[in-house]
Amino acid sequence: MRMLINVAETVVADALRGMAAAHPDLVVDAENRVIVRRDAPVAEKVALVSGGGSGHEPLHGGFVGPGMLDAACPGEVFTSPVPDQMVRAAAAVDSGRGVLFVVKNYTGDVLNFQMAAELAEDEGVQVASVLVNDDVAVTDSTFTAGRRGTGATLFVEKIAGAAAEEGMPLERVEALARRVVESSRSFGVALSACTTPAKGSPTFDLPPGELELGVGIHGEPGRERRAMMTSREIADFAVDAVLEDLEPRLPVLVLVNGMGATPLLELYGFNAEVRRVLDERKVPVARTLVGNYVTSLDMAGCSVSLCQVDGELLRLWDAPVETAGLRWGR
Amino acid sequence: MRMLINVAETVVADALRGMAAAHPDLVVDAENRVIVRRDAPVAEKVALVSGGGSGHEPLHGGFVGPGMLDAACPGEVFTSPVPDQMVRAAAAVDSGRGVLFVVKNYTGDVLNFQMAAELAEDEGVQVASVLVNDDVAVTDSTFTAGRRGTGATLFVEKIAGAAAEEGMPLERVEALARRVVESSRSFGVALSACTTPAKGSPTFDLPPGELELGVGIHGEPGRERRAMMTSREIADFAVDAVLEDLEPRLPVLVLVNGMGATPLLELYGFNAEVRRVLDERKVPVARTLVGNYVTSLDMAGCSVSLCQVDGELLRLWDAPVETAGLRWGR
Amino acid sequence: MSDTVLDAAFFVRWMTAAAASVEREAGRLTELDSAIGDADHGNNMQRGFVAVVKVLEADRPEAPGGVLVAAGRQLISSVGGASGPLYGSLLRRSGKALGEAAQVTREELRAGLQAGVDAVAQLGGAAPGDKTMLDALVPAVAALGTSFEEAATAAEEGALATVPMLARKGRASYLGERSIGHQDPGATSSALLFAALAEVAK
Amino acid sequence: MSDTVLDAAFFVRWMTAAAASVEREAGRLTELDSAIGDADHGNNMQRGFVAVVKVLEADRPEAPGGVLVAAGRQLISSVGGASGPLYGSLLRRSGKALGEAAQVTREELRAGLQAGVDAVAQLGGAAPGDKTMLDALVPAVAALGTSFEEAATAAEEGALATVPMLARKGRASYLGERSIGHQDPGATSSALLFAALAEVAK
Ligand SMILES: Nc1ncnc2c1ncn2[C@@H]1O[C@H](COP(=O)(O)OP(=O)(O)O)[C@@H](O)[C@H]1O
Ligand SMILES: Nc1ncnc2c1ncn2[C@@H]1O[C@H](COP(=O)(O)OP(=O)(O)O)[C@@H](O)[C@H]1O
Ligand SMILES: [Mg+2]
Ligand SMILES: [Mg+2]
Ligand SMILES: [Mg+2]
Ligand SMILES: [Mg+2]
Repeated sequence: MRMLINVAETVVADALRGMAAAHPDLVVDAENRVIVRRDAPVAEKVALVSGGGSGHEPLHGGFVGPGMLDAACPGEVFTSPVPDQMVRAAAAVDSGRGVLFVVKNYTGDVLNFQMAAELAEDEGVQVASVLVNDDVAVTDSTFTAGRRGTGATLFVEKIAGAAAEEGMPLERVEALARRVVESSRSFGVALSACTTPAKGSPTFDLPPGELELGVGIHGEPGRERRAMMTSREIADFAVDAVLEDLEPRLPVLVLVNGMGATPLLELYGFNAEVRRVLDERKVPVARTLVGNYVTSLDMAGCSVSLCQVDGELLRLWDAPVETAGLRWGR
Repeated sequence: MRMLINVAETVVADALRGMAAAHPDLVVDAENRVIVRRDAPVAEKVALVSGGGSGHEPLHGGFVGPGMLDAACPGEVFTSPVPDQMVRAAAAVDSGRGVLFVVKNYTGDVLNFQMAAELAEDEGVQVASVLVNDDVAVTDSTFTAGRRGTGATLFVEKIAGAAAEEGMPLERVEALARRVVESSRSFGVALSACTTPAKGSPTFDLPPGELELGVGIHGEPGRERRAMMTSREIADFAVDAVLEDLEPRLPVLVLVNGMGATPLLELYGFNAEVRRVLDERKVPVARTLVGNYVTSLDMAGCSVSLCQVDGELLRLWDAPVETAGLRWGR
Repeated sequence: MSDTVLDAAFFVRWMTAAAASVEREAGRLTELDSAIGDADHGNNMQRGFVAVVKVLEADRPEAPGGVLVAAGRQLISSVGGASGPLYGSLLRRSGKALGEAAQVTREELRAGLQAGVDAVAQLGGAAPGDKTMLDALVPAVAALGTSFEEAATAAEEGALATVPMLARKGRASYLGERSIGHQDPGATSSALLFAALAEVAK
Repeated sequence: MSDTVLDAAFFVRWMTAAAASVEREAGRLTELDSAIGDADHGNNMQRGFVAVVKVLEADRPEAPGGVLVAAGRQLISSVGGASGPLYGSLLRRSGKALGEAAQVTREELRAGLQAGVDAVAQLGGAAPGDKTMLDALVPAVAALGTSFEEAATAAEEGALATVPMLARKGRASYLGERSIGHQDPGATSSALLFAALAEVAK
């Protein structure tokens, strides 16, 4: 086990103590597993709460702060948090104008956030929820669990966060978040499996010289295994998979996201290929973000997310954000 | 080879194209391998130039921008850049108030920057150089190559960058940079070797269940191999190694730096242990930064850097910075 | 046996036996989840049932229904993932259906569990054949009309029957065709629950 | 042999033979650098000598000194790392020492190379015994007083002699005691240069 940990059982608790030590502008409740921005509840502001299994850092805890989330609820590694966390978070951040839950589409996240929404409303908090389901590797159908929520979660949390910061009411923040979801698609590739602390060995066996196409962010294998491809070939495959589903008529935000163990040097090289394909397909690029944002522990690989944006979405994307994982503007 | 690349030969050139596509506020000369902030030369400002082998991203290219570097010169992977690059960079950013070269202490970087300094001065640019040598794993002696330059490079570039932005003259910026060097020490640990594109296999053989203590950032083995240690034990070892050399009398900046493939979740957990040791040793912490900043491709592992700061250094640390890899302030 | 009446102590023994079995089999459950999921099902179940045993030791509910409601609530509050709300609702709804009665018959338990299984189906939107815990739960509850032993056997067979299925719900569905040939972890843990039930009923 | 005069064409052949040899042995050089350095020495030398051959083909300098100066400049501008400035200075300073002469003797070459080696020692601060290229260069240049063959042998022996040394300069020094038992990559590439020289002198 090549892990920088004490024991598997305390990985999440240890990380929360470390976050608390690093970020005085966050209130980290390590016992109840809730991360809240220190100035919450922010008066007259709709609050954003998200959460999910740990192992995807900086998502979600690294996106708590002005211009993005008001609170995050980290579960065990790759395991949705429990409803108690979201209820506690909602109560801590609600200013009276309501709370938006940003939920990645996984059965576990959906069910736990759903229970939490019912419980929070019982306690008098107005709750709306938006489901992120951007992964085109998974067929969307009512007979299945539907597309997974992956990289586009960052688009949703950033843009809805900016909308809330501007003082928009819950229905508008929710509608905007939904618009971002509809405008976003992603595709992921793994060059190695990841190792969860609990299992202590790779979640699947991927021999060097092969890669998995269409992976999610929980160490699950992809839709298809192939012989290793070049950066150029992967970009062609991934971008075309996204474009087939999205067919953008507007400029796009591009997220070239690392899964955790792929060097930034390689991610930038991959971005060059992504831009080349987009140029060839005549899709204008409004903004690009390259880095490890929605990770899968120590998995090697990457994902590409696109979000087509009109003037309003772009303005909200560019709006100031001040979190551990994403910062810009003034 | 689990790499997201085309061919080994074009890795750096591809990454530079990808940086150019992602960061319109940088001028990236992929052919001559120089990354310059778009508004350079900034009138009446001392300019900062750094560089070194590639594979340490975001260092140095990701630290080009207001409040930090004016230009960076990326070499081949783990290979110092050539003097031509630094000469070109210096000419591009010099406003007439001189250029400070920030050089990590490696024979290659030292010699190439030294040659560049001579050539640039021939062309009428005033050049000063500061050598970063923070790695306590290496004994400092005039009979050896001396301590390596690692994580503290970030402290130097940030603080000297802020000083330059404030309009300080070259001698003061240089003196401050030197003060940061003297106030900083680091220690690194590898849980796995890294794989360079050119070699295509791990630079050394580290069986799971063992770790290397006292590694640098070029995939070289460390001073000592041991049976795997817990996060707690590693923190004790690393922090004590640093403190033995530094003996801080002032509060410290803490950099808990990932080598590239260690999940942020684990780095935060490690930061909790680092903070615990510092508390036990009664060393007050002024600021903490946790993340992948000075990496070694896909190496798993981490380093701890401390820099003791007085009021002036802390003010310069907190000053606004606006680069791809480090951003804060307003 | 069919007329045996089951009291709260029986239900506590059931939950305790289930916890022990989950503890023993956690590695296998995670291994199964590793093949077609995210390698945490064993840990999830373990964390949940440790908490269940603890809460039942702390405040011993007096009725069978109370035991299941407390156990279900505890699972919801401590497991997370898909299995937390699903198993939690299974037990909570079953317990609610049993009401306040101090003792229940096997037939009453069957009817109670049927309500729980319906809740799982409603909550998760899955049906038998989708390669989920329902493929063990549904036949097990039906067979409970005959005997505890038959229920355990039916659950075990139901779990085995998931191997050739193509997953349509839960994480395994992301694998499409590649989910075929692996046993569903949730169906496997459901079989453990019914094996524990048969064991304590002996 | 001792009185053979060497012209610019000879020096171009030397550089071309060195390039071919570096090309052949690049894998081994990188492998050696992987053990006690950063696994790039083969690539560095390859990149440098490809550029040297290219520049010598483009503008053929007319004097031996000119060939070495051009080669050295090219190494400085295209290699980077420690070896770029060191090998670059070795050739450039040697070439400068040879001056404008259209032909040089072996003894003049020896004296020229001695100036180059002195530059390497001055620039890098190393001395023989520190486990660097100097451990091959210094004995090779001394033996060049006798013959090209002897120089090649001395360089090869000098490279082998680095195995038991503890590195005091360059990256290998970071390993401390662990640098013992490995052959220095730079000393090895220096031996290749002198082997190439003996080959073209045959
Ligand atoms: N929609 C659903 N309906 C019924 N059972 C489901 C559903 N989704 C998942 N499951 C069950 O949950 C099990 C996985 O549980 P677990 O691994 O603990 O949660 P997660 O999938 O969130 O990691 C699956 O093996 C399956 O039996
Ligand atoms: N100070 C020095 N003096 C002489 N030779 C040196 C010195 N430092 C390093 N070298 C030589 O350089 C070689 C390494 O070259 P290379 O791998 O290309 O550069 P780098 O060490 O920068 O990666 C070493 O094997 C050694 O022979
Ligand atoms: Mg899970
Ligand atoms: Mg090198
Ligand atoms: Mg699971
Ligand atoms: Mg080297």
